[in-house]
Amino acid sequence: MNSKRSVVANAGDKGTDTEQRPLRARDGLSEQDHLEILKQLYLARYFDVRLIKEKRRGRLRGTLYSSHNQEAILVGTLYGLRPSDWISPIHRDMPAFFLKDLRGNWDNDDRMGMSIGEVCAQVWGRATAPGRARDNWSHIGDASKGIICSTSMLAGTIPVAAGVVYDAKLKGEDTVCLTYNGEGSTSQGVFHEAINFAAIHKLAVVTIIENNQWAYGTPLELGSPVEDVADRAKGYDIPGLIADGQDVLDVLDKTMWAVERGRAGKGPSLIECKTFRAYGHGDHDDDRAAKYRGADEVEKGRSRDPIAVFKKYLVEKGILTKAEAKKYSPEGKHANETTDEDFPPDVVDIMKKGVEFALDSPLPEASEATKWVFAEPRR
Amino acid sequence: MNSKRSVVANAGDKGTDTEQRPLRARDGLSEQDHLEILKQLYLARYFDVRLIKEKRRGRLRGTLYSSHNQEAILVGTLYGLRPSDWISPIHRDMPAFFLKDLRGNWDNDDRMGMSIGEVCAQVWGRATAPGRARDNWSHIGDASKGIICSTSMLAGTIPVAAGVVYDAKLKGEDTVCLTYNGEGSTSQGVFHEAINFAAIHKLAVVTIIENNQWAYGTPLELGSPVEDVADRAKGYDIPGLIADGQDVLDVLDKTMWAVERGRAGKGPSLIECKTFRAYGHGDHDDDRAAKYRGADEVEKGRSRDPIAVFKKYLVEKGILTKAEAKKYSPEGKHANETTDEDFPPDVVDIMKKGVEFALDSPLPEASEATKWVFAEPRR
Amino acid sequence: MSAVIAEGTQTVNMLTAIKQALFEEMEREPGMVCIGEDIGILGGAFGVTEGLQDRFGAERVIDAPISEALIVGAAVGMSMRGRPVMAEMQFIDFISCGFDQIVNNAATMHYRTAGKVSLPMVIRGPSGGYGGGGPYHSQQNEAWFAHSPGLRVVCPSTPSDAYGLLKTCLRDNNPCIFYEVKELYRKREIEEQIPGGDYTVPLGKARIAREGSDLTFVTYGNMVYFCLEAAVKLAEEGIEAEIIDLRSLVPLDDEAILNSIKKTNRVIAVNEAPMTCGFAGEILARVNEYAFEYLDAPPARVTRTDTPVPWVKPLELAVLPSVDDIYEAAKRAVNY
Amino acid sequence: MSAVIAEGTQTVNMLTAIKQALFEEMEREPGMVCIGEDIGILGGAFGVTEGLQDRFGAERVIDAPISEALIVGAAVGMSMRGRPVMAEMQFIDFISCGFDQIVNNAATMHYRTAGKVSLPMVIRGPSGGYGGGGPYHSQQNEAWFAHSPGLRVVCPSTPSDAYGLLKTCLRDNNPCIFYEVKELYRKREIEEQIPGGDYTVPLGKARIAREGSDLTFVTYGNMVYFCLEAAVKLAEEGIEAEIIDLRSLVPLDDEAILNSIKKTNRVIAVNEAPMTCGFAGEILARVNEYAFEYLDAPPARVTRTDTPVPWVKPLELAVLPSVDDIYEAAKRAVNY
Ligand SMILES: Cc1ncc(C[n+]2csc(CCOP(=O)(O)OP(=O)(O)O)c2C)c(N)n1
Ligand SMILES: Cc1ncc(C[n+]2csc(CCOP(=O)(O)OP(=O)(O)O)c2C)c(N)n1
Ligand SMILES: [Mg+2]
Ligand SMILES: [Mg+2]
Repeated sequence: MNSKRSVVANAGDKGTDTEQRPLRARDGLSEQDHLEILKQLYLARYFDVRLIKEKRRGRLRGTLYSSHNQEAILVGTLYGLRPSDWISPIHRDMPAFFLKDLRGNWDNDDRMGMSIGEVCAQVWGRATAPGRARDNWSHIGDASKGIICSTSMLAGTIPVAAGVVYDAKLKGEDTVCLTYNGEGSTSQGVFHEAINFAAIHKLAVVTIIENNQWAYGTPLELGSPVEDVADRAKGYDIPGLIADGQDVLDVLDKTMWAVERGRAGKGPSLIECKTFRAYGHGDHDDDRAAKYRGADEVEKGRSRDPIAVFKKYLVEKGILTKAEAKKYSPEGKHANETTDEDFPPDVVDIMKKGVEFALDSPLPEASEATKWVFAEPRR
Repeated sequence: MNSKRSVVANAGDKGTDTEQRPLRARDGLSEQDHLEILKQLYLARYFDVRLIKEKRRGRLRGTLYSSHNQEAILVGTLYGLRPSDWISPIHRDMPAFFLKDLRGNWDNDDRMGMSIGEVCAQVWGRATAPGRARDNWSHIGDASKGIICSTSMLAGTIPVAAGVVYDAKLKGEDTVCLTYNGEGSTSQGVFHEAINFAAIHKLAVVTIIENNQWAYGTPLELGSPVEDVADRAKGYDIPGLIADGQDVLDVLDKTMWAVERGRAGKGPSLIECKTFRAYGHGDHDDDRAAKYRGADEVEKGRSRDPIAVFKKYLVEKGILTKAEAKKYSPEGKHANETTDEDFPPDVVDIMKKGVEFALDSPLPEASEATKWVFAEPRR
Repeated sequence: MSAVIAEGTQTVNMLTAIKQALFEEMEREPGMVCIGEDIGILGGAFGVTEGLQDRFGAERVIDAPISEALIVGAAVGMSMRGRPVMAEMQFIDFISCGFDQIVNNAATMHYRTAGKVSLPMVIRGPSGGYGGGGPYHSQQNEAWFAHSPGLRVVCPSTPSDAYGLLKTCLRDNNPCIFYEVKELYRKREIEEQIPGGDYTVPLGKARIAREGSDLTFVTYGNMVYFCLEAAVKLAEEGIEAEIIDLRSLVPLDDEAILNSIKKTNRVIAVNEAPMTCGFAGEILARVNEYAFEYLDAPPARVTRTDTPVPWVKPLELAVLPSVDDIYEAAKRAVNY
Repeated sequence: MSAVIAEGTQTVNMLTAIKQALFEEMEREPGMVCIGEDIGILGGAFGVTEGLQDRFGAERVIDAPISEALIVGAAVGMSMRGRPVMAEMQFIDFISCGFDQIVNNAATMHYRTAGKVSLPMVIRGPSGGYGGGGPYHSQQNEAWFAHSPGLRVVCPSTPSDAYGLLKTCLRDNNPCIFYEVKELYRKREIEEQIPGGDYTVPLGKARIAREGSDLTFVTYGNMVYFCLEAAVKLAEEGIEAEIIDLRSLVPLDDEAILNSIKKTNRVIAVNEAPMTCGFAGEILARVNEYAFEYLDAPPARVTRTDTPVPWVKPLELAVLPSVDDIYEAAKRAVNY
C-alpha cells in the first residue's frame, strides 16, 4: 500500500471560487498578536505533551487523540473569531476548547470559550468539567460559550452548526460557526446533507478539514477519490480553499477570508488544511501506527513543525531574534523527549494551573447519574 | 417564488472530465433500432396514460407518479444495456421495469427484465407481481432479473448498486448498474456515501438524475445550491454529464459513454437528464401542483415532448415520412385527451395483454402474510 | 387562508386541530421555526402546514432538502439556542434516515451537558397502517424512541388531545417524537370541539377513553378506536372493558394503569407496531412489576405480527391487529 | 500472522475465537467478503480482523470510508447476489448511522421480494458498557433491531458460542446483527477450547449457563457473568439460581425459558440496555403470555436506568446493572 498522497509539502492555494481575495488577515496583526499566536502554539503543544505523559503514566482514562503537529490549524482558525462566533471541535482538537478563550487583540474583539481549567477538569473526569464529565474528552460544549457539544459520530455537528447559524441569521446576527473534521469524516452522509443546506441558505458555516492523510488506519485514498478534499466543495459551488496546515498564518488568512465572506452573507466555505498526524490515531494506536505507516512517510509528514515554521517567519520579519527563537524549542521533538524547559514558563504555568484546578475538583457523585435526562418545561 | 431554473431548453453538453468522448452510440443504431426506440417511447407513454385513466376511475390503489414527458430518459438509458447489467428504477420510472426487457438489437445483445404483465400485476396488486405485491408500485425487484428492489427511502439503492457492481467486479464480470434518482434525492446523505465509494473503487455505477425541476412541492433551488445537478460529480472527480432529457438519443449517447467507461473499469458517472415533471408529484397532487407551479413554467417545461423531438429527428433522417410521423400523435396531449387511436396498435396491444394478465391473476392470500420473513439457511 | 378557527364554536378533525395548534404556537412564539420537506410552498404532504408559510414567511417555515439527518441536526442547532422548532418527517417512516441525529444527538444533549443545553424541539409526522401504505408508509416505530432515553414520545388519538399535546410539546424544553396517526387525520366520527382558552394537555397523563370494570385495555393512537369497537362487542356480552388511552408513552402514566388494573384485574396491551420489543410488551413488563398481585389472568398483548406491513389489503389486514384479535384476547382474559 | 489455532489444543479468548471463525469462513467460502472501517490495513480497532487482509487480499477485506450507510447498503448489494458478507461496525454504537439501510432495506428484502432475494450478511461489532466508553462506546442497542422484523439478533457470551454462532450466522441466509461484548473480548476467566470439527451453534437455542431450582435468570452477553456472580452469592444462602444464556434473541428460545420457569417458578430478566422497550421487558411480556400460571412471584427485570451511559466511573456504574442489583431482585423474588 504505497501512495502518492500529497503531504504538507505540496500545500498550495486553491479555491473553486473566482471572487477576489480580500487583504490578507495577517496584515492586520500587530507584533503583540504575533507573539500571542506563538504563545498559543506553544500552549497547544504543551497541553498535548503534558497529557501524553500523564496518559503514559496511567493517570488518565479514555483515549488521547494527539493534536501534535496540527496546532497551527487550531490557533490559526480560532485567532480571528469574535465572541459571538461558534465552534465545534472534535476528537483531535482538545486545545481548541480553551484557545477560543485566550485573548488576542484580533479585531479588538474579546473572544470566549472554556478555561483551560475546565478543559483539564474534563480530561481528568471531574465535576467541574463543562458537562460534569458525562462524556469523554472532546465531547463537551455549552451553548452559552458558543461551543457545540459533539457526539462521537463524525461530521454529526455540521447540521447542528447549520442550525446555529440559521438561528443567528434570523436574529440578525452575523455569527459564524467553524466545524472541525478529519478528512475521513468527509465521507459521512450528514456532511453532504449539512453543507448542501448551508450552501442553499448561504449560512456562514466554515468547515475546517484537517487533512492529516490518515483516518485511523485508513489512508486518504481509501476514503476519498479526490486527493484534495477541498474539491468536495465543488459539488455545492462553494469555495474550497487549501491551506498549509503547518503555517498558522496561511490558516488564519484563509479562515478569515471564509469567515468574513460568511459574515457578509455569501455562504459557507470549506477549508482543507494539509497536515500530518504525528502519532497513532489515539494513544492506544501508537504502536500499530508505527507498523501501518512507513517511517519515511512519518518523517516527511512531521518535517514541518508548525512552531518551527512560524518561528522562522518571525525571525525573518524581525519580530524575534535568532537567539530568542531558539530559547524554547519543543519543535521537531517527540512528546516524550520534551521537558518543561522547552516551553516558555508562562505557558507551563497556565497549564499547571489548569491541571491543579482539575485535581482540586471533586469527582461527580454517583447520585447525579440519573439527573438531567429531561429538562423542565420552558414555562 | 420565481426562479431562474434552467429548463430543458438550456440542456447542453457538460462534463467534469476531460477524457475524449467515444463515437456516439447513436451512430451504431440501425433503422430498425430507431423504429424500436420510437415504439418504446410510445409504449412508455401509453402505459402511463392508461394507468392515469385507470387511476382516475378509481380502479387502482396507491399513488401513480407519472413518467409523462420523461420517457426519453427511460428508453435512452436502457436501450444499450446488456442482459448482465443491473438497474434500480424508482417511483417515477415504472416503464423501466419492462423496457429493460423489450428486445432491441443494440450491440446484438438480448436484454432482460420483467414482462409488462408482471409490472401490471404489480400495479393491480396481484399475486403474480414480482414481489407478490408486498410493496407498492415501483418497489419491485429481483436479483435474477438484475433489478434492485428499492425501499421508499430515496437514493437508498445507490449503495446497493455499488455492492452489486463490486460483487460483479470480483467475479470478473463487467456489469454496469444504472440507478435512477430525482434531482431532489441527490440531497440524501447516502447518495454521497455511495458515489464516494464507487469513485474510490472505480465501480461502474451510473447514476441517472432525472432533473425535472421539482421534488414534490420543492423547486430545485431549495434542494440544491447548484443549478446543474451534474456538478455534484465534481466532488468525486467523476464525470458529470448533462443530457437533454427530452432527446432520447442524447440520453442514449451519454449513457452509453458512461456505461462503456464503467465497463472499462474507469469508474462511476453521473448523468443529469434535464426534463420537466408533466403533472403533480403523484396523481394525488395534480390539483395542488397546478397552484404551486406557474402555468408558464408548466407550459414551457412540457413544450418539448420527447416523442415529438424524436419524430422530428426521424423525419429529418428520412426514417419516417411526415405522414408516417403524424399517424400516431399522443405528443403534447394531456393523458386525458389521448385515445387509443393516438398510439400504434401493437403498442396498445402489448399493454392490453399486460393488463389482461394482471386482471386474470389472483390476489395474494392473507395466509401468506407472515411468510418469507426469514430465509432458509444456505445449507 | 387562515387556519384559525373561532374558539370552541365548531368541531374539527384531527388534522385541523394540529394545524391550528401550529398556527397558534407560531403566533405566540415569534421565534419558533418549522422545517421539513414540502411544508412551505406545498403546505405539507397532508396539508398540515397549509398556509403556514404564507402567514409566517419562508424563513420561519423552511422547505428543506430531502435530508432527514440535516433536518433533525439543524433543529438541534436552532433549538439549542432557545428557539422552539417543529421538524416534520413527511412520513414517520423516513425518520430512520435521521435516526442517529435523534437518538444520539438530540436525545442526549441535555444529559451530556449536565443540564446546560435544552432542546425545545418536536419531530412530528404521520404514522400508522391500515391505509394501504406498504412497508414504508405504515410504520408506528415509537418503540425505537421509547428505548432511547431523553426523548418524549407522544401519540394522541383525538383532535383535542392532538391540539393540547402538540402545544405542550412545543412549549416543553425537550426533544419529542410526536406521532400523528394519519388514518385519524380526517376521520369524521372523531371530530370534536377544541376547548377554549389556552388549552394544553399535560404529558404523562393518560385519558380514560371508556370506563369499565372487567378488564383494562392499555393502548394509544388508532388502537384506541379498535379497542372501543371491541368493547362494544364485549359489552353486548356483559363484559365492561376500561380503555386507557396513554397519549404519551414517555413519560408514562403508570399510576393510571395500576389504578385501572386494581379495579379490573385483567389487562390487555394493544399496539400496532411489531410485537417483539414493542410498547405493548413494555406495558406488560411494567404491569408485572407493579400490579402482579392484582392480576386474575395473564396480561396479554395484541400487536402486529413480527413482519413488515405489506401493501395489498388482505395481507396488510392479516398482519395488523383487528378488532376481533382484541375481542378474542379480552375473552381469553375474562374466561381465564 | 495466521489466526489459525490448532484445533482443540489450546484455550482462547473470545476475540481469538471470533477471529478464528472469520478466517475459517473466509477460507471455506472463497466468495465471502468483509467490509468495514479500518478492518484491513489496521486489522480492526480491536484487532478482530488482524491478518485477514494479508491472507485474503484487499479486494475481499475492504477498508471502507467512514460511511456506515454505504457499508450496510453495499453489503446488501453484494449479498443479494449470493455473496456472504461480514460488515463491521467499528463500535456497534455507530450502527445508528446506517440504521435506515438495516431496518428498512436489509431486514425486509426477503419479505418484499416474496422470498426471491436472500441476504447472507452479518453486521457485527463491539458492544456494551462497563469499560468507561461513555454514551457512544457503551451501547447494547439490540432492542431496536429485535423490534425490526427480518433481522437475526445474536449476542454470545463465551468464546465457543461466539465462534459457533458467528459461523452459523455467516452461513445463514438472513441479515444478522451480531453483538460482541467488548468487555469479554479478552477476559481471561472465560477462555476455553473451541470444540473441534466444523463446530457451529444453532440459532434460537439457549444455553443453560447454570442449573438451579429456585429462580431463573434470563439474560445474555456480559450480564451472564453478573448473574453468575449473583448466583454464587445466592447459593451461599441456599438459593439456587438457574441461568439461561439466550445467545440469540431473534429467534428466541421460548421453550428453554418456559421449561426453566416450570421448575423454578420465578424469573428475573437482565439486560444492560435501557429499561423501556428493552429485551428484558420483552422476556417479561412473553413470560406472562406462556408461563403466567407457573409464576410464584412477579417476574422482574434488572436493566440500565433510562439514561445514556455516562463516562466517569461512579456514574457509569450507577446507571448500569450491578451484581447487587441482580442479587437483590432475586431476593425479592424469592421472598415474595
Ligand atoms: C460515524 C462514525 N463512524 C466511525 C467512527 C470511529 N472513528 C473515530 S475517529 C475515526 C477516524 C477519523 O479520521 P479523520 O476524520 O481523518 O480524523 P483524524 O482522526 O485523522 O483527525 C473513526 C473511524 C466514528 N467516530 N463515527
Ligand atoms: C428519505 C426520503 N425522504 C422523503 C421521501 C418522500 N418523498 C417521496 S418522493 C419525494 C420527492 C422526490 O423528488 P425527486 O427526487 O426530485 O424525484 P421526482 O419525484 O421529482 O421524480 C419525497 C420528498 C422519501 N421517499 N424518502
Ligand atoms: Mg485524518
Ligand atoms: Mg424531481
